[in-house]
Amino acid sequence: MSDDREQMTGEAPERGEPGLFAAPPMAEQERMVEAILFASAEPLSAAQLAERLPPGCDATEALAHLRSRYSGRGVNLVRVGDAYAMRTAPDLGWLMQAERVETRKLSRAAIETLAIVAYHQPVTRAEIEEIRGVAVSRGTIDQLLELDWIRLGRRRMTPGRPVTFVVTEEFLDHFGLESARDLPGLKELREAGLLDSRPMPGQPGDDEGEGAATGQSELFED
Amino acid sequence: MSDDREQMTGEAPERGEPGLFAAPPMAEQERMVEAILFASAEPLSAAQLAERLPPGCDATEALAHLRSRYSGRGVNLVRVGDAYAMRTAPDLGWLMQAERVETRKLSRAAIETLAIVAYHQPVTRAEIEEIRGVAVSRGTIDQLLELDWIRLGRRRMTPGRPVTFVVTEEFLDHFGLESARDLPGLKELREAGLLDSRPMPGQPGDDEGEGAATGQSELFED
Amino acid sequence: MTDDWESRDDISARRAAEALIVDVDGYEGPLDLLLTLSRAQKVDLRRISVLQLAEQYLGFVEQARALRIELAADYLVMAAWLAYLKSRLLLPPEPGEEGPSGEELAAHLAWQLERLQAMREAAARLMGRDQKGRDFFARGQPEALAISRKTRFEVALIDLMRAYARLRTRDEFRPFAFDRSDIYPYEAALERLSTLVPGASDWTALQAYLPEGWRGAAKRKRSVIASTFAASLELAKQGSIELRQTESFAPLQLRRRQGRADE
Repeated sequence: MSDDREQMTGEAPERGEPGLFAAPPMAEQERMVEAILFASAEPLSAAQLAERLPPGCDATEALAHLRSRYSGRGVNLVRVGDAYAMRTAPDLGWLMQAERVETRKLSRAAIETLAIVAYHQPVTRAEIEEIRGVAVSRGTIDQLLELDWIRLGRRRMTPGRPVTFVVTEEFLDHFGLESARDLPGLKELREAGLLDSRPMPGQPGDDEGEGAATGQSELFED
Repeated sequence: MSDDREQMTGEAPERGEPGLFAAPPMAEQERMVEAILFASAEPLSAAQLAERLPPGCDATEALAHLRSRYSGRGVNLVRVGDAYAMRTAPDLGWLMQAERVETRKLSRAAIETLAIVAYHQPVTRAEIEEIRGVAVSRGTIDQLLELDWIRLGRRRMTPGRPVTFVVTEEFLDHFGLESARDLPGLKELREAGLLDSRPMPGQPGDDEGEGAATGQSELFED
Repeated sequence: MTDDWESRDDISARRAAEALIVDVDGYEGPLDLLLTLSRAQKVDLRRISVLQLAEQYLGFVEQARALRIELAADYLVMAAWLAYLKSRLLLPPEPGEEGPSGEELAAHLAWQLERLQAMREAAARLMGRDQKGRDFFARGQPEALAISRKTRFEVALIDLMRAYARLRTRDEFRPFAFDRSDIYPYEAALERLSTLVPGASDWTALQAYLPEGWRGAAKRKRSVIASTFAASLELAKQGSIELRQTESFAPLQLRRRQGRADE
């Protein structure tokens, strides 16, 4: 309230359009963006912020101010896709670890499916199956949808008009990516030594490729 | 990481206990407390914070620094009972339409019961009924318990050992109170004798009354 | 008050009076009704005339009776008590009488009303405060905290990239890579069996030739049986061992080829 008054006297009000007030001073806009981002349950784009600010505000500039204000702090303003969110500074992640309760591993099928969606989006179920070489169970897709890591994209304009899957902003957020394009390509993976196809020591399940394992047990059943 | 190194050279490490590092510099402690408080939706006490900080940290001092850093910002560090939390500045509430949670409208009986518990705590059901002049319906207490605004206090040491009700930290948090002592008008009500427990003249059964008076003074002792 | 109502022909007043009675359900008990009635006196509750209030209340109860409205028992209990209070206030106390005076009782009632009023105002002030979720807000996206409500799926970017790398390179590497730790290769079985055969002069079950460490886990056992069996076939083909089986599904037995040692 007091700031509203300040704005009225502190800055020259735009008298051009009657009934419109001048935008609040930038320091106040910054406060507003700070509060909105803090309270929001999801990252917000500059456009979404602008919608919620009084007319005449410059969300982008306020974001820039806020970003530098929080730079080096315990919490940072980060960009997530086209949106912005407050996040714990990466170097303090360990402070949050004590709270990590009941973590579960994602199934290999789910990880692979997720990876394929991320690298090939928009991608149809048939394409995922082609790349994986095995059928993708409904449960796997459902789990990823439930985790809000993938979502339905536009239907493919081919016979049958199959649905496609794309990754979500939540996915980018979780994996610390600004966009899916930031995922390293095959060449970079190779350079990083990730293309070595030998199983990682102590990596269970690597020799339990679904197809192979099934075949084996069938063949040598006691 | 860089701060760790800085700490090693910048401050005299405590060599007394082998294997222990010196506490991080205060600026770093402040960052840590900032990160933890931002990450939590619930208020955290200084003790809870200290548990999560490296040994040797002074959570209370870090909190004081942080509080002044955030004073006047869009987000503030507030005190809730024995705990601390980050909350948006109340003057910006109008920006948060999207986040507004529609709470069930409380009945007049529930609101009055809540006020009675807050101002008279610890208070028995019989005392609530005496003040309101009507029976307290089961649903009223249940609703307040469900909202986590009241909880059971210690049993009154009078015949029948009736249970008592007190307000919770969530209550303080919800109504932006630092402590139950900050309830509006509390001092005036007490001075006017309106928080006393006076038995009806000539009525013998005032054993509860004595208990009530004791409980009160315990809670609101300055 | 009662007289007022009856003397006046004013319809609206009459209606208001009836509304008051019919709305009896709207009151939260006798104390609530007394508090409402006391407002008519338009004075500080501390200076309220309890006698006047008692008369108002008794008038109200009488009216309810006249209109044949059933009042809850607690309204009648209060009426009886107020009638008693009224008599105590009006009559001088008898000498040597026990119990509290009318004034004491009246003061207590006034105090009860004042306390109820105070609590109502406190409640209103409380609800008028800034409230969480309405006027101020907690972090909308709290990060993983001690709340054990959710199962977090632990997947790092590296897992994703590894999975993708595995998928994309499976085809080009699979035919050549021997990446299974639970497979006992045929070549190894052949080499092992060849070295053991010279000592096998008696019929011995094939299982006896399985290497240590491969006899337990079913998966490994299957693999080693298969490769050892294949190796035995090869050695039989070469003529260095003999194989026999007493009946279908009976254990396979082998021994060094007898003739050869004699030659």
